[in-house]
Order: sequence, then C-alpha cells, then structure tokens
Amino acid sequence: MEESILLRFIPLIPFFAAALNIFFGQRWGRKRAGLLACAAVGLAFLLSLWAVSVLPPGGAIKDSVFTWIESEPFRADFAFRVDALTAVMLLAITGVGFLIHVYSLGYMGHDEGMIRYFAYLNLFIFFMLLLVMADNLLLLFVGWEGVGLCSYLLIGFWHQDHTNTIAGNKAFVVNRIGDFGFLLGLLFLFWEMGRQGVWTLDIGQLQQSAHLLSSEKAVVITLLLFFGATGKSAQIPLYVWLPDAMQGPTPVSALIHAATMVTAGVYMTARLHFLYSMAPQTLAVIATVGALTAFFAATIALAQNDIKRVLAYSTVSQLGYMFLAVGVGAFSAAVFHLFTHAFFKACLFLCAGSVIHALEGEQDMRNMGGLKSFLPATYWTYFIAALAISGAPLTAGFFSKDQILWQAFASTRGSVGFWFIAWLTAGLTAFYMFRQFFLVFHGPCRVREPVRTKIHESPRVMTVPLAVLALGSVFAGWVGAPEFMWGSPWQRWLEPVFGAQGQAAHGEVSAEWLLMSLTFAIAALGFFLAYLGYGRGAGVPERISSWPAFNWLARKYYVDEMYDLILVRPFTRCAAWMAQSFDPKFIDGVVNGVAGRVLGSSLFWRQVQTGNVQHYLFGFLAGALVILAYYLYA
Amino acid sequence: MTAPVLLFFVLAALSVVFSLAVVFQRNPVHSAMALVVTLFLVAILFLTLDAPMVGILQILVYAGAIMVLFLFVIMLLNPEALERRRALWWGLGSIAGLLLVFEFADFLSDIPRQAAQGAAVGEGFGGPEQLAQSLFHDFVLPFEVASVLLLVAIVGAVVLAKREG
Amino acid sequence: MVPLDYYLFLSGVLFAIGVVGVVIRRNLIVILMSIELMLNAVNLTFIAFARSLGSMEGQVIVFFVMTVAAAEAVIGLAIIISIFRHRQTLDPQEMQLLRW
Amino acid sequence: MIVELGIIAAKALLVLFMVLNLAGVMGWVERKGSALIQDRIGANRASVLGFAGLGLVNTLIADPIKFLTKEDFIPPSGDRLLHTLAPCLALFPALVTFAVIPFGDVLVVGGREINLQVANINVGILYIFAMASLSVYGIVIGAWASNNKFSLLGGVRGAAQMISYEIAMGLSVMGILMVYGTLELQQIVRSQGQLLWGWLPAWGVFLQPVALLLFSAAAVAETKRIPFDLPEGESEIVAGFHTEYSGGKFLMFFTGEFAEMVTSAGLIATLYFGGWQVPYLLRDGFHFPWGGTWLLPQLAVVLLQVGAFTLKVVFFCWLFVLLRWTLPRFRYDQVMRLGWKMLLPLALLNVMVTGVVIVALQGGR
Repeated sequence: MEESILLRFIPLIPFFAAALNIFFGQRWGRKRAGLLACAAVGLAFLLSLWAVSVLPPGGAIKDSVFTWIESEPFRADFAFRVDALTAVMLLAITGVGFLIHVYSLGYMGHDEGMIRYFAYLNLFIFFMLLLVMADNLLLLFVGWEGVGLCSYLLIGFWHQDHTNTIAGNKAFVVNRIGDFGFLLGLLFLFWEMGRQGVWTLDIGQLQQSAHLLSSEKAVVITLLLFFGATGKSAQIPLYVWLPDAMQGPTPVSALIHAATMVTAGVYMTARLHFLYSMAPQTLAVIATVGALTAFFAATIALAQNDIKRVLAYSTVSQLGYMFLAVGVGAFSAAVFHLFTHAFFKACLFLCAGSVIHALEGEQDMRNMGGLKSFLPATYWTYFIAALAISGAPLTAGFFSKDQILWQAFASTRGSVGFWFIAWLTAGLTAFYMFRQFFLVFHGPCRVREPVRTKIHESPRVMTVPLAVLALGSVFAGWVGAPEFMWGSPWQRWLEPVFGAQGQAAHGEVSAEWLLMSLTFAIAALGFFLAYLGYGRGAGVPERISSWPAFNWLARKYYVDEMYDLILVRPFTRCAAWMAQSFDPKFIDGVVNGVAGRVLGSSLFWRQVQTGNVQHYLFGFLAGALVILAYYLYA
Repeated sequence: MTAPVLLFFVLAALSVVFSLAVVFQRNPVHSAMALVVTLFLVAILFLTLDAPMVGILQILVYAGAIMVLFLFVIMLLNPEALERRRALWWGLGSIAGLLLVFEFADFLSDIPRQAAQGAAVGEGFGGPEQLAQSLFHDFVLPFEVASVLLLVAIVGAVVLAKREG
Repeated sequence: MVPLDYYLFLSGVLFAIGVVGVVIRRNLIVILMSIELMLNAVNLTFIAFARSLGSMEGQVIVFFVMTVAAAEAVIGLAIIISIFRHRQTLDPQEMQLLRW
Repeated sequence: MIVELGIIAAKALLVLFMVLNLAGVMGWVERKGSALIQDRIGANRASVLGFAGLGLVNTLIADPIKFLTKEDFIPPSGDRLLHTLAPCLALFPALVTFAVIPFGDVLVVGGREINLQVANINVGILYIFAMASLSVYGIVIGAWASNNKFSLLGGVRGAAQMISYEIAMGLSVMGILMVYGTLELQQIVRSQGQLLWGWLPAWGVFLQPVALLLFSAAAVAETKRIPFDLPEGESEIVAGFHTEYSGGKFLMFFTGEFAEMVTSAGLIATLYFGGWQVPYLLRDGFHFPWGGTWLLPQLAVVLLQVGAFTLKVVFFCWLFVLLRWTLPRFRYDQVMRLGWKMLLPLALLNVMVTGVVIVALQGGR
C-alpha cells in the first residue's frame, strides 16, 4: 500500500474553501465566493484524477494525517485511503459536484444567500469525500453524519419558508432514525470483533479478520447497518424524507439527493461487501427491500405533478435497483448503476432546475408544456438523460440497468421474481419519465400569462454543465458493457475490490440477449404508453387523474399519513403527556419535594449559624475533644 | 528533687500563673503584661533546654517586638477598658479547657518516661553557629520563603492599616 | 534531670489556657494574644523534643514559627485596627454579618 | 562553686556600682555641660554641711534625698500596679545589659583566671538587643498607667520610635558580626586587638565607619535623648510618659535614662573602639609596631585595660551630653523618616557591602 500526503488535500481543499467563505465571503462578494467554491471542487477533481492515475492496479493509496484516538488496544487514525471503489466515488463526487457547482453559479446567482449556499455545498463535498475516503468506520461515520447535516442545512436553505424548515427537519429526523441503526451496527461490530481479540474499525483489518465473526452475528450487524443505509439512501421504510427534500435548491437536489449523498448507503454496503457476503439472509432482505422500493416508488412517480417530485421518486426507485443488485451479490453492478445514475439523474435534475429557473419558480407540470421551443438546450439534454434512465440502447442506463436485471435473474441469489419486478419497474420508469417529458416540453403551453412572455433559455454557465452531463449519460455506461459486446473494463477495475463474488453470474449469451430484448421491449412500451397518454393531446391527463387508482398513487399510497397515524401521532401524544402531566406532576413533584424538605430542614438548622466566631470555635474545640477522646479511650 | 527540677517547677508554676492571668484578666494591658512575663519565662525554659539562641530570639522577637506592637495597638485604639465576664460562657470555656488538659495528661501517661536532656549533644548545641548551619544550609529554601512571608506581611499591614483617601 | 513529659505537659497546659482564652474573651486583641500563647506552647514542645532527640530541627522550626507568628501578629493587628476604625468596637460578638 | 558564685556576684556588684554611680555623675555632668555651652556657671547651689565646692555632691547625695522625700503621687484613676511597675521596667534592662559587656581581659589571681565580664554568653549581642527591646515597656506601661492623655501620647511615641530604631541598630551591628564572626562580646573585643597592616588596631571604627555612625544615631534615639526626646517633648506634651511621676519613681526613670546612656557608651566603645583594648598592649605588656617592647606585670596590664575602657565610656558619655546641648529636637515625622528611610536602607547597604568585601577578600570560599 502506497502512501501519499497529497490525498488529504482532496477533502481538505473544499473544507478550507467553505471556512474561507464563511468568514470572509461577505467581504469578497458573491461572485468571488462562488468562484472560490467552484475552484476548490475543481481542484479536488483534478487531484482525484491524479489519484486515480497513480493508483496501483489492485492496490490502494493511503494517507494517515494523525492519530485520532489511541486507547490500547484500540487505535483509530484520521486516515484516508483510496482504492478502486473509492476512486470511482471520488470521480463521481468531484466531477458531478464540480459541474453542479458551476451550474449553481448561474442558478443561485441572484440569491441573497449565495455565499452561505456555496459554503454549505463545499462543506457537503468535504464530508462526502470524508465518507468515501475514510480508512476506518469511525471516520466514515463522521462523514455519514456530516453529509446528513449538510443535507439538512440545504433542504432548509430558504428557511424563511416554514415548509422548507419542516422538510429539513423531517429529513434530519428520519435520517437520525437510520443513523441510530447504523451506529448500533457499528458498535455491535466493534464489540464482536473485540471479543474475537481484534479491536479495530479499520476497514482493511476488518476485511482480514471478518471470518472470525459467526454468521448469525454478521446477519444482525449487517441488518443494523443496512437499516442505516435505508435511511440515508431512502429505501423502504425510511424513504419518505427524500421527496420532501426537494424543497431545497434544485442543484442541491441534483448533487445531494440524487447523485451523491443518497448513494452513501450503497457505497457503504459495497465497502463492507465482505460482511454482507457472510450474511445471505441479510442479502435476501436487501434484495427484497430494493426490488419493492424500486417498484413502489416508480408507481408513485407515475402520478406526481411536481416536476421535482417525479424525479425524487425516480431516484428512490433507481436506488432500489442498486440495492437489488447488492442483494443478489452483484456489488459491481450496483456501483456501476450508482455511477451512471449520478450522471443522468444529475442531468435530469439540472434540466428540471433550468425549467424552474426559466418559469421563475413554477414546479407544477400541469402549468408547463410546449417548452421545447423556448428551451432547446434543456430539451435535448433532458431527452438524452430520459433515454438513458429509461434504458435506451447504448446509453449509460442501458448497460447498467441491464446488468442489474441480468444479475437479478441469473445470480445464484437472484430469482425470476426479482427479475420480474425489476423488469416491470423498467417499463414504469420509461413511462413516468416520458410522461414528464411530454407534459413539460410538448403539447400546448400552459404557462401562466405574466411568466409566459419572459421564458428564456438558461445562460451558458448552466447549459454547458447540462451538455457535459448529457454526454456522460450516454458514454459513462460504455465502460461497463457486457462481455459479449466489447467487454467491461469496469469489471476488471473493480475486480480486486469485490473479488470473484462481485460478478455473481455468467450465463448463456443467448439468455442475456433475450432478457435485454425483453427489457428494451417493456421500456419501449412505457415510452409508447406515455406518448399515447400525454404526448398527443391535452385531454388525457384529466381523464386519467380522475381514476381512483391514480388518486391513490398521487397521494403516495397514503404512506405519510400512515406514518403520521401509526408513529408520529402516538409519539407526539406520548410526548405531550410527558410534558404536560408526567413532568410537571411527577418529576417536578419529586424535585420540588426534595428541595422543599431540604429547605425546611435548612431553615431549622441555619439557626446554628450564629455568625459568632467564638461559637464556631467552641464547636470546633468540642469536636477536637471528642476525637481526641475517641483515640484515647476507644 | 534536684536543682534543675526545682527550677523547672518554679518556672512552670510561674508561667501557668501568668498565662492564666493573660486569659482571665479583664484589662487588656494587664493581659499583655502577663503575656510578656509568660514569654520571658518560656524563654528561660528554652535556655534550660539548651536553646540559648532561640530563647534570646524569643525575648527579642516576642517580648521585644510583637508584644510592644500589641501594647501599641491597645493604646492606639484605647477601647473601653473592661469587658464583662459572662459566667456561663466563661464556665463552659474553662471546663472545655480543663477537659483538654485532662486528655493531654492521659495521653502523656501512656508514653514511656524519658529525660528531656536525654540525648548527648555536642558543644554549642542551640548556639548561633548550629542554628545558622541549619537555617542557611539545610533549610535555606524555607528560610527564603519565610522572608517573603514577612515582606508580604509588611505590605499587607501597610495596606490594611492605611486610612483610605 | 527533668523528664520530657513535664515539658510536654506544661506545654499542653499553656496550650489549653490559650484555647480557653480564644474561646471566652470578647476582645480581639486578647484573642490574638491567646493565639500567641498557644503558638508558644507548641514552640516549647518543639524545643523539648529538639533537646530530647539531640537534633537542631526542632529549634529551626521554632524559628519559623516565630516568623509566622510575627507576620500573623502584624496582619492581625492591622486588621483589628481597620475593623476598629469602621465599627468602634473590638468585640467579636458584634461582628456577625455572616449570620443566617 | 561557692567561690565561682562569689566572684560572679562581686563582678556584678562592681558593674552595678560603677554604672549607677556613673549615671549619677552624669546627672551633674549634664547640668554642668549645659552651663558650659550656654556660657553660665550652672549647678553650684547645693551644699551639704556647708561643703558646696564640689558640685558632684549635688547629684550623688542631694538629689536622691530630695527625690525620695517627695510625695509619691499616683493618679486616682490610674493603674496602681502598673504605675509602680513601670519605673522598675525602665531601669532594669539598662542595668542588666551591662552584664555582657567586658570591661577587661582575663585577670589571673592565685592561678584562677577571672574573666572581667559578668556573664560571657555566646549570644551576647542578641542578649543586649533583647534587653534593649524590653526597655520600651517602662515607658509604655508608665504612660498607660498614668491615665493621662499627654502621657499616653508620649508612650505611643516612645513605643513607635524605639521599635523603629531597634531595627536600624540591629542591622548596623550586623557588619561587626560579619567582620569578627562572633556574637560574643569578649571575643569581639579580643579580635580588635589585632593589627591591620602591622600598625593600625583593627577597631570597629576603622572597619565599619558607616556602621558606627548609624549605630550611634540609633543608640541616641534608643536612649530617648535630644534630638530624639519626642516621648518627653516638654514643649508639646508637658513631660510625656513621666508627666504623672514624681519622687522615687521619677528618680528611677531619671537614673534609667542615664544608665541607658552609659550602656550605650559602653557598647559603642566595645563594638567600635576596641573595648578595653589599649593599642599595642598585649597580655605581657606593650609591643610597638616599630619594634620596641615594654613588659608590664599582669595586674598593671589589667588595670590599664580597665582604665582604658572606663575612659572610653566616659568620653562617649561626654559626647552624648555635648550632643544634647548642641542639636535641636526633631519633628516626629522627621524622626520616623530618618529611622526608616535613611538609617535602615543605609544599614542594609552596609551589610551588603561588608558581605561583598568579605567574600572578595576570602576569595568566595
């Protein structure tokens, strides 16, 4: 393992940029603050490229900054480590992050809190890099919590609006629930490894000594860790915060709530694949949860009218795909989908941002339509990204999604059921994406009057990142083509990390072709249905939305209401009872009662305190006499 | 009863009498004078214990300086001359003192008897050379600290006793 | 020769008398004098033990006790003077501000 | 044993006799000296049995008789006990101080060596200071027991003044202790018999000239004589601490003051002027630095020494008298300033310089 001091600068540069912006941003002005933030992330991206280029094949680079905790025999370093998996994450985070930063220059250019915005964004990049570069799970946890904090700060960025603050709180609380599970898993892992004589949280050492754990312990640990992942990566049952997180600025949604942070759970499971591989039951649970989430979220996305909410549920759905891949043991495929998804989902969000920007904040798709002619650049990039996510041939999504579907079908842990759900979801994905596409860009323009005349294409600073991401949406997937096409450098790249288990199944080429065709078929069907329903005329949306099933979907299966009824209300009621009855009557009663007794006895005994020194002295003398007598006669 | 013992008894009796006078005289000047005499007698006791230097210092420092200071302050303040005797309080205090004496006596009765002048001491024991040797060689640091203490006391006294304004 | 206990007992008696003085007197100056008496009683013990053990250390300690006594007397008297200026009394019973 | 005690008693009596008589004589000398300086004839009226020529009679016989036959007045609201005790306290320290001052070298009588000093204790100088410090009580107690505002003022002045000057006095003697390396007075005097550079007697005055000045000033202040007679201060507080004294008690105060003066003179002579030393006189006679010797019998040598000592004491007593009638009285603040701000720092400086010189000469052993 090689050492390099340069590694630490990848996360530290954004961190210092954030600090500088917090302290001096106001003095520099918004423009310079924004440029500084962009430059910092750009620099981090260049450093990441360097790190990838020097990465020894199959090895890792390490940079130990200082000893963080030393408590024999346990020791945790503040250390960074880059291997193949981390390198992928680094490129995605800093690359996509850089583009989104640049885009934000245009999108947030007129906002009062721009400096604060960029400081948060840089801070987020710092924590995210900490998360993926952490050499031990404690440091990873720091990053894990840090990105949660930044997410909270950015969701509630426009804190003047109360609903934003509530959305931020919701995200934070739900994440806390997941984090609690994660922390429990971490502690349990630490303890169990310690009982085997290995007091460590270092990922490398854990991997070497993971075999010491019994299978049952591994199941419990991985389940707890996965619970944390469901919170961070918005899986059933903790996905409810992500759609609400769309209250934040759109670039934030693109960066944090689509491309990077929400994939932290996937990254974590991939990072700890050696543990998960020991727990087949957990993997089954993960696969089930992933598949269900993918399908479930996709159905909800069908009926949403908010342009960003559709994308939010789409994100949940795609994350479900990733977890399905993890669950069937195809870690490499999961990370591959993570990687491609970062491009096209970021692109989609930024396009949505561009639309919203053009319409001065309008987010309801029923008030859009016919924007194709107004926003050509946005239109085409959106189209490419939508094709990619739908899995059109030779786009990034095509390769990654097909790999997942194939693994779900052919892997030893996979089954036809998983494949079927995923396959169905692929159709739904194509449908809701193009439903949105047609609603926004085609048909008559339904934009309200005062805004309609002022619709304009976004400035270069926003469209150029869109174009770059659109390119990525197509070509990022070409590194992971199936063996029967031109082979996958991706596989070879990640082979040393995941070993043979990364790619679980190699089946018949003909079967793969068949599945691929089926997937394409259902995606095409989704596209066609979307065109039928939304692409041709204006009357259909009303007709569909009157169906009870549509209403059911539009209300998101009433999950929020159910959570409210089952969890939140009883909890608040319990808390209210605690606050209004238990605390004032019982707790205060005990406390005040004790204090009252003390006061009473003090009032009596204080009379001893005459203030006369000689009385005290006499007491002292008497005491001395008694003590002397005790030693003399006892 | 040999001469030294006789001398001791005379000195001891006198010093007890005068120290009682210190405590039970109502007039502070009388108390102070009785204390001077007591200190003088104790200094002579020091001489019988081969501590001439300390004995002379006792007279010089205690009788000559400290007690003069006391008298000076008594005369400067010249408070109402006599304080009332409060029978109960004086009685209680005296009983406690007596108990203390009894406990001391009881304690001393337990330890084996030995002569005060038991140990063989060389020529000049307690003289200036030996005391100086101890002070400036073995205890030089405490000695310096004591000098600092005195300096602090001087400054403190000046600050305390200075009239404001 | 005079037994050591004689000196020790005399010292104890003087000490007890000093204690009684501190407890019963209502004049701060006399209280301070009683404290000097107690210090002297202790000094006598030190000197007696110094002679009995044939060691100079007891005498050196007495020397230091005298130093401390001098400092204590000076500061004590200064405090007494400043108290008297404020309250026109030396009776400790009149100084009961630290009372309940 | 008996002989020893007898010798000690004899020495003590001799010293007491000498000191008391000298004190008495000083009473007459003082008056005569004042007359001399003020250009008048002075005390010449007393005549006992028609024998008036010798003025000495005045003080030695007439004065005590006069004092003792007067009324012994005690203020009605005063403190009887302390009022009586005070004069004794004033006289006592002045007399006992002389016990450690040697008035001659060893006298050999019948093979028995007699040290011409009442008590040779190894902390002699400290003893002197201890006794000197006790002399305050006479004034303070007397002043307080008189229950008189003027007396009290005098007493307070006296207490403050004597405590202040005691410090300067003690520190100025430090130099002598350092030079001769002992606290024993007899030893100090013997050391002064050595010669510097072969011809100059190693007297304190040559080795510690500054200390001599400081010590003399402090000694005058200790005896409460003009220019330091603030405790009496006739023009301000009637007669100070002895305002309410008369008769025999006043005589004791009076004698005490002169005895103190004699003691101070003795101390100055002992510490700074060789005590009983006669230049070049050793135990067996004179040995002059220029070569000659003049052998003398032992008794003659002792007599010479005692005579020299007496002469020196008388000389310094006379100097005190001259001083009294030459200088005016200080103000009280001047007294305090002189004591604390001039004598004390100078004495400290003297100690330091002496120390440095000693270390330099001894090569910093």
